[in-house]
Amino acid sequence: MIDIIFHLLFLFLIITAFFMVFTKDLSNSVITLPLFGAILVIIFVILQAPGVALAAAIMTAGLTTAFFVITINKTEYGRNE
Amino acid sequence: MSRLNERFTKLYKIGLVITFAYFLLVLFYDIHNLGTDRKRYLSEHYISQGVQETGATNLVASVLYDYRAFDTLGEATMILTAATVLAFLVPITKATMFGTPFKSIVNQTVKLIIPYIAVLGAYLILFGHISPGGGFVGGVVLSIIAILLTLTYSVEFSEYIFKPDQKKFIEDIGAIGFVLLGLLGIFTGSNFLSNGQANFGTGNAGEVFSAGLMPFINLMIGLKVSAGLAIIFNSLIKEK
Amino acid sequence: MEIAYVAVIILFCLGMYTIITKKNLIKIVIGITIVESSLILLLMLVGYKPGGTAPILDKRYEIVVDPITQALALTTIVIGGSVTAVMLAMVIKLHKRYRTLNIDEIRKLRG
Amino acid sequence: MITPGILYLTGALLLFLPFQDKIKYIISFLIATGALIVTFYLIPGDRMQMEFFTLTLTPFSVDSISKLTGLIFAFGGLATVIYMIKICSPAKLRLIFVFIGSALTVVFSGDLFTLYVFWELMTISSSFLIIMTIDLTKKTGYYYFLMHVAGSLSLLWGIFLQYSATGSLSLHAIEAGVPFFLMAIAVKLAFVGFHTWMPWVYSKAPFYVAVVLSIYTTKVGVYVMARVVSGIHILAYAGLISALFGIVMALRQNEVRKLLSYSIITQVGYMIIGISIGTAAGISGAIFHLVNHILYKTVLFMAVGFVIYTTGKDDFKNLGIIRRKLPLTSIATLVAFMGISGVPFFNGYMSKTIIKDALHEPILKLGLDLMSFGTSLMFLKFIYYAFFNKSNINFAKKPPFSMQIGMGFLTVMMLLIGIHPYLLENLTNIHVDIHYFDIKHVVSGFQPFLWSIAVFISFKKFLVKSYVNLPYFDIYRKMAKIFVTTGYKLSNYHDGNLNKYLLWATNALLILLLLLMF
Amino acid sequence: MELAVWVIILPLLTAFSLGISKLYFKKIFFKLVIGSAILYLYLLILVITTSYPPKVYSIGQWGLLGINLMVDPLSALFLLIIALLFLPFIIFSMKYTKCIKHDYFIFSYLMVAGISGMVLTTDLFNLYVFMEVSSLSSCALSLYKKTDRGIEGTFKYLIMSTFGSFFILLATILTYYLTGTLNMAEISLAFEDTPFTIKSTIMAFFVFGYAIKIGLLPMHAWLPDAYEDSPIPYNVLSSGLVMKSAVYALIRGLYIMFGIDFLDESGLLTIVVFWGVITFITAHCLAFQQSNLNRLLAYSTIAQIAYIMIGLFVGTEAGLIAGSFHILNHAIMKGTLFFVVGIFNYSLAAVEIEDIKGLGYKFPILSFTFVVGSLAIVGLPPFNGFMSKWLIVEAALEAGFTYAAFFILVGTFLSLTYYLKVIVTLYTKNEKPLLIEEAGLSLKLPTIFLGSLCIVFGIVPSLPLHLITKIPTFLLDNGDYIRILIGG
Repeated sequence: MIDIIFHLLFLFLIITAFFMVFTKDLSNSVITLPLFGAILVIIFVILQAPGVALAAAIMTAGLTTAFFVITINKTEYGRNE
Repeated sequence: MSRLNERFTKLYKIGLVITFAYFLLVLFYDIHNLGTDRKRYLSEHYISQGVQETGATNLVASVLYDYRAFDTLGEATMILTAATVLAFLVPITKATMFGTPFKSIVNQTVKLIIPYIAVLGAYLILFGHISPGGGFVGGVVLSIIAILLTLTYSVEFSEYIFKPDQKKFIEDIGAIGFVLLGLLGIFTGSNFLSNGQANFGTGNAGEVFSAGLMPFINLMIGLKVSAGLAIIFNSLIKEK
Repeated sequence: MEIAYVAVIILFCLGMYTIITKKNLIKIVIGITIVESSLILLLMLVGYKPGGTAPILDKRYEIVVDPITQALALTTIVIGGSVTAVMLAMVIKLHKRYRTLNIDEIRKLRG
Repeated sequence: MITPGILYLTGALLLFLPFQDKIKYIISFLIATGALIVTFYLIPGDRMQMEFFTLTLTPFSVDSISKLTGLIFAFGGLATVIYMIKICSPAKLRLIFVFIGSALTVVFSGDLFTLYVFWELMTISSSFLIIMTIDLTKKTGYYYFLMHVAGSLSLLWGIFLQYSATGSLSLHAIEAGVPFFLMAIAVKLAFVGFHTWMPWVYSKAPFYVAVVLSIYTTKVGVYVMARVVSGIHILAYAGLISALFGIVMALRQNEVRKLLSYSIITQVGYMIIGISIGTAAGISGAIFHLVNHILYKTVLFMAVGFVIYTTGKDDFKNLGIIRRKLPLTSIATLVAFMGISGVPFFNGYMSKTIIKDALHEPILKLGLDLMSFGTSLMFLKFIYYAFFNKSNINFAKKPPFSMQIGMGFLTVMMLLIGIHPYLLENLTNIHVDIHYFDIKHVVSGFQPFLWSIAVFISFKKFLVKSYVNLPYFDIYRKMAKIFVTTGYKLSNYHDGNLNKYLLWATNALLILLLLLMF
Repeated sequence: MELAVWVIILPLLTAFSLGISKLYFKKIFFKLVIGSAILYLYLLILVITTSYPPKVYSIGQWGLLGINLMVDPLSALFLLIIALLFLPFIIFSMKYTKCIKHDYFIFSYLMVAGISGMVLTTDLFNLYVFMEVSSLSSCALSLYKKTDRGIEGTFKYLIMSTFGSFFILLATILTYYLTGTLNMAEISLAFEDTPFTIKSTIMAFFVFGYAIKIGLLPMHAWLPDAYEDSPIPYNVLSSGLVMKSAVYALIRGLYIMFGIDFLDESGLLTIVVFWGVITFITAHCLAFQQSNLNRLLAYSTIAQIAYIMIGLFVGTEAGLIAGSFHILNHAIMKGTLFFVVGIFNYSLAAVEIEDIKGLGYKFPILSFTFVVGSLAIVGLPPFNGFMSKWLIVEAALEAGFTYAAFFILVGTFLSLTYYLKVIVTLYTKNEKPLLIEEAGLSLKLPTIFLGSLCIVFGIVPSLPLHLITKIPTFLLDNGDYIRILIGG
């Protein structure tokens, strides 16, 4: 069971990554970043790394996303690539 | 013609990356086939002896703050550098974020949340050597207080509560404190950043005040990281 | 577990592709984030042992995953975060000076 | 141990000190005199050895050839220092001192490393002398510097080949890398094909710089050639070709100093022939010719210097002032002319006779006569303008007395050697078994000279007319152009596109991976 | 050996306390900067003099369980470069930096801390961490002017450098995966029975990652961009130290972990020598095209580092000595040149070659220093550059790389073409009246100090060679190094 979840998670991870890279809308790709981070966090938890999971949750999914959002807000909000 | 050229360039780039991926695949396959259960005496030693040697039940913390504390020093320096870069890059100006005023319910909620966040951060910092978390994560959580204030009220308000100079001061104090705690090792006749090997007494593993200097190091890192990230965030916001 | 390594490879190469192809500055920084995440994931996979428990030893466990890689991963996350922050600040600055995010137009330095 | 080279180099350092100009002049005079005295009392066989990082060096070793060369270098140094002491600023005097000092050190060096270092130092100091004097010479200096560094790098490569083949740096005949040594020497002594720097530099540089350069630059090349690559027969023909080329080019020149510099190429041809014979007589003939050549060529350059100093230009027309206003210079010029044409009882005759005597191949003998003939022909042009052409040029400036002393020294020396050729032999214990004033030698000495006078009188109108220079072809400029265009194309690829740079990096990664895997 | 760790702690502590001093004790800020630099110099001299025989300092007293520091002759050479450059750099920057200088010095101290950390550590991941510290603070210094070009160049620098760092990190992780340890000596022992292809791929990642930071041919493009509009004293440290520290890390990693035999077997030596030859020929061609002095010197840096790589990778004892000597010499020579250009820039805001026309007569001593520096870097005697180039060529010939040796001489000629261009412009008379801001003694003194070192090391090369000749003992045969590290 856990294996299937695990595989699905990786699938999602890769899909979100591809979406992030190839979507035309910049804000879409930035908003996908926390999703990507969240999936990563779940994977870390499954891989028995709670400390790293916490840090990744806060840093990758949280603060980095916030930085990106600020950047987009300061530069070209909503404009296409 | 230029379109064709562009196409070709793109295909070429994809080809390059796929070739590289193939290389990586072969490499990983080879390493995997080598048998992963090679003896990792270092981690075996940490797992079997770590709790006795350092007094911290959280082995990650014992690695971060004791065995490989020097890495953590570099890491702390990294955040300080980033914070200084951002503070330097953005001159002290007034600016707003988003430009959308929030409803008062949001403001009230934030007021309510802040104490909880503070407690959570303090918990994460102080119990860093016992449970997941540690100075770094706790510090980030603490910095969220300032960030929330910035987001919901304004940069001005946030910087009125936590003055930039104070934050910088706290950050530097955290960094200096970390180094001074490390130097304590030298003064007690041991080496730099020694903790488990120096005679600070590891205490009973699992208690808050155990593992020698580790809670204090956690505290310093927490202070540093919280102040540093708040500076980074506010600087980014202030950038016009 | 093998699929995880494949995922790491895909993420790493995707990030690389983003960095070398995309013209948008923010996309490039996103690419860097992806590569960094893939490396952290790799670190976790390297340290993982099937059936192991997290390295928090409140009592004795049979199999415990490698604590070193987790410590390294924490350090990597922090370093990556700070580098990303600096990069984004520079992106904002560049946009302010050049009024564009397109890397093709940010080309005052030549020769 | 005080070596003349070190003396000069110390002199250059002393000139850095903040003295008054007068004291500086006294210092420089003392140093030049001291160097001459020190050189005079050197004993062949002296050596000095030292350890320098991984190498064992012999920075100082004396034998009869180097003593003779050193002596004439020191003598020329003294004469030029006196000549230019009034007209040269201390900054240039410093560079000149470094130049002379390194030339003297090259002459007395006993190993290839020292030789290379001071050879390069000569290049550097002379180039800066050219670059720093006036604005007109910037491009000239650039060209000169590049050309000579190319030559010295070729020397360095030769030294490396020799060093890795034999494991020793001592200055003997070379075993490996001969072509590279030859190339280096060819640049230094302005062999045909490598000569492009010479007429340009000597005609553009200020006259006192040209005087100094003409004494040392080519002669050091000759000396080193005598040392390391003597006795390669084929080179004798090369020297002949070079000399004939020099004659043809010299006859076509409209500027006096260009004529003089092409004449250097011709004269160096004699020395190449002498060295390439390889016998003791040949080499000592070449060295004697070197001595004589320094004497008369310096005097000629100094005479032109007078003309430039007093009238401001070096057209042929201006040479008339020599006859009109400069009596001492007229005597010196005449003596030098006689010497360079190889007229018996003047100094050039002596060394030419030795070389001719050492030759056994008829073609070369004929060529040597042809060279003498050509030389006197081109200097007849000089003499014609100086003494027979009507002109009414007047002084713009009066020359200082010190210039005349410097020239006078050399003239006296020339006369001495001409009348008593054994002087040089006795001075250095090189004995050439030859009777200079045999009837046979004297006749063969006079022949080309008389022929040339006859030819000059009959073809005067072709010889003295001013020619339009043929289109100037320089292969080195073409190569430089290729270098610049390649660089420009490469530079255009760097158009500031980050994606492109990253793509290059990725390509490099894959190439590296492929190379390491297979 | 207690002192070794202070080499890292002192600049870190200084940087942190400078942060506080900037806020509350502005008066003592510059005193603190200078005082700490002098103390640091003293400390470095102490450490360098006791560097032989190497000893191990264990952080936290964990022995092989933790991170160890070690000062061997190669590290001592880098400490020597820091000692020679850092105090002049500080003194020069005091006067040079016209805008607010507080952050500038904080970054400088952080950068030096990062570099000394890289140089001393024996732990692979620690090396990565300190490399990131040094490169981030180096970026910060590079954008210090906050001009358009400065930010653009720094952005390129940061992206490229991070791109390289990823590969280094990847290789580090894979190394840990394979060996289960991060200590270089233990990795070296564990690598002995690792298959060839795996090892060579990991090595390729290391080489590629560091090659970006070093600036070998196709990865060099960020370097002139980063140099063009950055504060010039920073360029001194960057070309003298930051790029060299990448060379250090590469050499240390390859020679200790993989061993010379493996490098030879996998063909890396041949590849890098060839790579270096292509790099410096191209860099010379490009440098001739530049009209900006900073860019010109940047391309020259690329070329000179290619010489260093050739020296270090011919794989013989003589080569290592020659390469290390050139590292030192290049730091001094490039420092001299950049300082002089910095003074010109300070006095009349000159950046283009045209701007410095006629300065040879206005600044006689400085121009002379510039001439000395450029002749030294071209490799003409009797300056120090010639000595190290002689050694490099000799080593290359000895090891059988005849073509490399020959092309080094060709490169010498090519480099003369553009340096001479600058010198000739310097000594061309200029009628235009110049607005000159007088350069003080604090600007001139460091310049002349480094310039005189060019001559001193050229005439007495045995002075630094005394230290440098010991370097190959711990690199060529990594056994000694490993024994000391594991045993100590």
